[in-house]
Amino acid sequence: MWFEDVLFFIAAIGALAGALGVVILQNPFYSVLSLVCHLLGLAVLFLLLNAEFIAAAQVVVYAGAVMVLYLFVVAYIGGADEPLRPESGGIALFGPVFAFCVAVELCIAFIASGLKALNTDGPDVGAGFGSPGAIGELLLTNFLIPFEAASFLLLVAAIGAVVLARRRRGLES
Amino acid sequence: MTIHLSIILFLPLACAIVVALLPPRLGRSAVLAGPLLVLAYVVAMLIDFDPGGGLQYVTNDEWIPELGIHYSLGVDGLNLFMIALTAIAWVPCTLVAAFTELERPRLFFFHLGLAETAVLGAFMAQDLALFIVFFDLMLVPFYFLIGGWGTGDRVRATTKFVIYTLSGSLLMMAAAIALGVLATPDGGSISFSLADLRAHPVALGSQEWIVLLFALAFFVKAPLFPVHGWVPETYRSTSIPVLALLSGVLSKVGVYGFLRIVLPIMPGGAEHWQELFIILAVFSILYGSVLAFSQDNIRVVIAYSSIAQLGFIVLGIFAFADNGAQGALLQMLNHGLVVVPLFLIVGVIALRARGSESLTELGGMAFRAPVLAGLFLVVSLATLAMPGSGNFIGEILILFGTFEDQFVYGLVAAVGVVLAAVYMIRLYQGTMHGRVGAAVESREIDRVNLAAVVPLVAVVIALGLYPQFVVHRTEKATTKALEPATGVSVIR
Amino acid sequence: METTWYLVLSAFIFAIGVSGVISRRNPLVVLLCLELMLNAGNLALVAFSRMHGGEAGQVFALIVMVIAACEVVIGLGIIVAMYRNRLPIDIDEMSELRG
Amino acid sequence: MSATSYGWLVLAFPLAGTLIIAFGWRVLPGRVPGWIATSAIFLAFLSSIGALLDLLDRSEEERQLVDTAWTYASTGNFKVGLEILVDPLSVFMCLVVSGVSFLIHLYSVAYMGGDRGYARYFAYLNFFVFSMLLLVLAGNFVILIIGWAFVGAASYLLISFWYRRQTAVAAGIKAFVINVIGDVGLVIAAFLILDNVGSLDFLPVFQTAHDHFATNDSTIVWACLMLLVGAFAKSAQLPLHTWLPDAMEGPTPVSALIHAATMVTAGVYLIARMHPLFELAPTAADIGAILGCATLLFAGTVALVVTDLKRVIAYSTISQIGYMVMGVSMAAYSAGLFHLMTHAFFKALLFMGAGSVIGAMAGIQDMDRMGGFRRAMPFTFVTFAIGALARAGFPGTSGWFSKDEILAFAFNRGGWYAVLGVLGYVGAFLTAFYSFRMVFRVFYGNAVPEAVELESGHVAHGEPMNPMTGEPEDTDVGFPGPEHHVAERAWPMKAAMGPLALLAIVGGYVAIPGVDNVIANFLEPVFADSPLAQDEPSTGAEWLGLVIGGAISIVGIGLAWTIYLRRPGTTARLVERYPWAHRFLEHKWYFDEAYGALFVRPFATFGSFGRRVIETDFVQGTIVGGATGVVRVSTSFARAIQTGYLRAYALLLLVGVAGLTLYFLINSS
Repeated sequence: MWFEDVLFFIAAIGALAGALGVVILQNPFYSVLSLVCHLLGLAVLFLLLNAEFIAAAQVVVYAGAVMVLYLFVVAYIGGADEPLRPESGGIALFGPVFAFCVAVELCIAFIASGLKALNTDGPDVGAGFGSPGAIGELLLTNFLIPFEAASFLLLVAAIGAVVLARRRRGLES
Repeated sequence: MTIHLSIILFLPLACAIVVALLPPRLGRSAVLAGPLLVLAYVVAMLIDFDPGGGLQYVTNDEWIPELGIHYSLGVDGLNLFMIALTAIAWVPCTLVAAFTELERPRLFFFHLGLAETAVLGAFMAQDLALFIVFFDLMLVPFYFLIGGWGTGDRVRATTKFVIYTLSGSLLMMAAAIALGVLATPDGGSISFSLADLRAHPVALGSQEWIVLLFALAFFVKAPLFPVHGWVPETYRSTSIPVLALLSGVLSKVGVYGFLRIVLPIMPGGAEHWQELFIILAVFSILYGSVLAFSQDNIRVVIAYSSIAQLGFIVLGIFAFADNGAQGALLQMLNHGLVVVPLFLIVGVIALRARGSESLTELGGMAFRAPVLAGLFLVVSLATLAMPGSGNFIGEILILFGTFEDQFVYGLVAAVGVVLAAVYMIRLYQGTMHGRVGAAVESREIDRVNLAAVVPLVAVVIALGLYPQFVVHRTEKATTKALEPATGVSVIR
Repeated sequence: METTWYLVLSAFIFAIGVSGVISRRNPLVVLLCLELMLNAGNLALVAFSRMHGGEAGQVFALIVMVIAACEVVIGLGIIVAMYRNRLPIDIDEMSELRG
Repeated sequence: MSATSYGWLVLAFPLAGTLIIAFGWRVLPGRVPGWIATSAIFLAFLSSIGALLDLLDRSEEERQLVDTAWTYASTGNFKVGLEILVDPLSVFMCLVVSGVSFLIHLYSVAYMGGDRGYARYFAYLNFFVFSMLLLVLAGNFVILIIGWAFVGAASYLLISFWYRRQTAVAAGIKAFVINVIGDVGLVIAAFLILDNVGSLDFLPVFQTAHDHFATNDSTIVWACLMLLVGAFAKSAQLPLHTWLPDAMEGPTPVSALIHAATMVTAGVYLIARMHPLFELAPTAADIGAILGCATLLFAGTVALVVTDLKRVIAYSTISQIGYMVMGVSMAAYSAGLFHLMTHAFFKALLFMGAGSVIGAMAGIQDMDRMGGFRRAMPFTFVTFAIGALARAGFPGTSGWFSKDEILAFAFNRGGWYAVLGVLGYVGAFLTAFYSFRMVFRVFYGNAVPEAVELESGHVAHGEPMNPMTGEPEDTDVGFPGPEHHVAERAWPMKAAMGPLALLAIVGGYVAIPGVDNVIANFLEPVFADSPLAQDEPSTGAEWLGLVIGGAISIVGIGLAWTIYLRRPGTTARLVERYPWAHRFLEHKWYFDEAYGALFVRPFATFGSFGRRVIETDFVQGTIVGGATGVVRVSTSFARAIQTGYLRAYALLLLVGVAGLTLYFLINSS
């Protein structure tokens, strides 16, 4: 299965590079594009994990719709470059350090701990695993209430966004 | 006739919710309905009550079975008259408030109704956890009533009030949980029911610190020296009807807790701290009295006088003598019954003196307001425990109980009786007699306040004529509550 | 591939997202970094789902995506509102919650 | 009807009068309240006579009747009923109280006629009589204390009746507080008795006291001393006497009724009532006798220099009650009560006369401003002189018989009691002297303008002003204004003074040694259990005492005549010669000043110390400060964390996550 291994490493490097790009690039426009790259990498990883539906949703909803929204906003407000004023030290320095600590800790937990189950590929799964049909059945049976709640959440978010971003009379005079 | 305590308990709240939902004008005239209904029901209970019986009208349902918490209510001689006091006191205070111009009146009366339910609940509860729930619930409406409708520096006053009472009751809650856990027999299930707690006393060492925490909460509520720091400011900036309830009824919940919880359940712990509490009580009597006659603001005078009076009550309880506890119980009722009209009269006086409550600016009101002066006189004399009032029987029983084993403390407390005469007569003369004060526009008491004060004064006089009505109904329960504690002191 | 690989990758992406949230001041980029952290979580979920051979983890991931979308919408809405009100687009400027 | 029914009626009539006037003050016109009150007391007097007749019908052993209306309070060993005891002693007191009260009510109807607080006055006055009767009829300690405190309250109300006067208000609070001290004394005594005897009812206590106490047992001595505190507070004996002179701030009839004739003698009644206890505690009784004797001398000396007409009579009252207290403490019960009765007659009469003079002087009470009223007010002069003679113990008057009976008892007891008797005669000399000092200064000498005006048929009017401070009065409250009366004009006043003058003379004839002894015989059943009381002086000794007493009285009157009429100006020379003595007496032996320094000042200091130091530093500073300090420090820490920077919050979160993870890592390995 060397093909899958190679694909994993390529996709993983792509995702990592995309993520780093998001954080490091100064121009928000490039950050967004970098994120798209990262998302595509992730989609490949999802496919490798037999999650076809999630991979598709990732590409269509995330990399497609959501990122377009980002781009619109960046274009609207003009992606002004940071920094507007010099960094105040402390936090900006400690942030990455602590983040690295967390990553190391997690790695130690995953690799060096006795969690033996992690060292497997998992059981063989049938063809239907992760297909839209299987996910859909789960959503309408076991996870009906979270599903409905999620739909309401989306509705509320949509209305909220409209309310937040609409023009207010009097405020802009 | 069957009396359902749950109905009495939740009637005020239900009525308050209904009133809050009615349109303002309609709601305003309906606010009295709740307290009046409760009063009528409580009077029926008073008539129906069997003086010889134990706990009556018991309601006992499981509430949170995993934690052994019951929804358990009951009435015996200990709380019968406390419930009556609550029911009686709420009517005139609501009446006076209903005819006062208030902002957000519906919210005010909702809080007032909630407060009545909470106080009644604390008095009726036969489960420690339920008691604590209601004890803390009382704080909520009073927090809003003081902070929302007070005068002057009410934010500071409310903050102090809340910090004091909350820290007291949180400590008490911790102590109560510890008590419940420690009292659980091996292999048995936990229960906060007072009867169960009484059946399984905890070890003496634990009792000692648990009693101390309980006492702290109760002393703050009472209030007693030295945890009375919240009193002067809160009394100064609370509106009159709320203040009357705060001082008349709320202060009794704490001392009631001693008789209901501390003495029967933790007699050993109570006995351990007896000396200290008696000293605190006696010092409170002297200190409150002396400060009461060196104050200028009439509310603060009454505030310190309350400290002295509550000192008497605590003294009676911790004398560990039947007479003392009996007197303390009687005095709890009496003090409530005189303080409520006292504060209502203070409100009337302030109204007639352009809001001034300073003794130096008051005086000479009796001439144009003889009825007010007469009512004030009766109430003042009752407050200073004039023989012939119910307060006198309460105080003489307290003193007799104290003399039995603690003669010297009793003598010191007797000095407090004399000092009470000094500050009450000073208060009466300072407002009613002497030269007409600078701020006084002397007018007679108005009809609303008259209707509020006269029935209370009538009850005070009736108690003076026939205190046996109370004594007879409470005797059995007090003896029973005191039994464990006196037993301990006999053994020692 | 063993599940461990996916998890380690997920941890790194998460850490990168965290460092971005902490060190960047442009709210747009902060939102992007939040997306990174959510995606790291998603990756772990899906990996575990594969490891256990059940699809429940995938459903969780789907719900997380929904939540991410909601968050993005609201966040962008706020940013647009800030822009409209001529407020500086800098999260350090919004410190009214200081105690 | 039995005697107890009459007893309840005695209480019911004044109470009904009080209630009718108190609730009907708005509708009762003119003098109607006065007449209602007077008739209520008259009915009470008739009921007392009914009780007397009923008692006389019974055999001597059955003359102690108890009746309970209802259980007042009963718990444990504390069992108290609303209970009256009708026996010769209480009926005797009822007769004196209601009789004298009736006459003083009658006097007041006219005297207070012009006062704006007319109805209030009579409501208070009726309430007082009710309380006093409750006190004397009480059947147990608690009811006694209730009556005891009620008379104190009524006295307070009447002292500060003219409540716009600062001096009246101050006098009121003083009287009330000292009375409460007395109440507390009684409460403590009641406890000591309940604790040892197990009952609070009089009869069981008296009958079984000797089973529970040995003679001079310390408990019973303390109980009796506490009773004495009560008695002395009420009867204005040393050292609790300071309120009585100040109580003269009340209207004059009040002084006559409460502060001379009835209430202040309650202490004497108390000691007589409690005689079985006092005989078990001779030490306490002796202390009572000595203090009584000291009081009579002290008050007699002060009365020599006071110039305020009413206060002279007040000090004389203190002095006379000293005689009574001394008497009943020495077991001369019937003699003491006899003097109580005659004193009520002549002292009420003197106050009425003084009221008449003060009315004629338009409110001025200073004797220095008076003089020559003899011709202007002949009726007042005659009655006042009779009262003064009786008080001085002039042979043939009632005071002569009663006072000397007490002193004869003292000599009969012998030992150091004889010293008390001698001092009693010294006091009698002082009494005779200052009595006629008053008569000569007020009624003799050159007529002052007011007297001249009155002779021409016109009553003097002046601006009402406070006789103590000279401030103008606030007439809103009352004070007999232009309408005021003097005794010569209003028939009710004359009708009250006439009978009293008669009684002041003939009142003594009920107990002429060797001839009759009505009072002692009637009271016999009450004191039958007392061995000391049976040891009466012989008739011959009593007559010897009467002769000595009469002589001393005549000498005293003669001295007064010499000093004030034959050689006016003697007193001024004496004052010049011994200024320190005069100053000492004028300041009333500095009692007020001493109490101010000993009690009032320390409490006031402690009060302001408490307010300034304890409240602010300890309660607010240490306790509140400590509690809020903890809260403040912790909140300021919490506030420091709340920077408002989103990234700082995120960093904190991250630190937490890293820490937690580390914790689990370490724990799991």
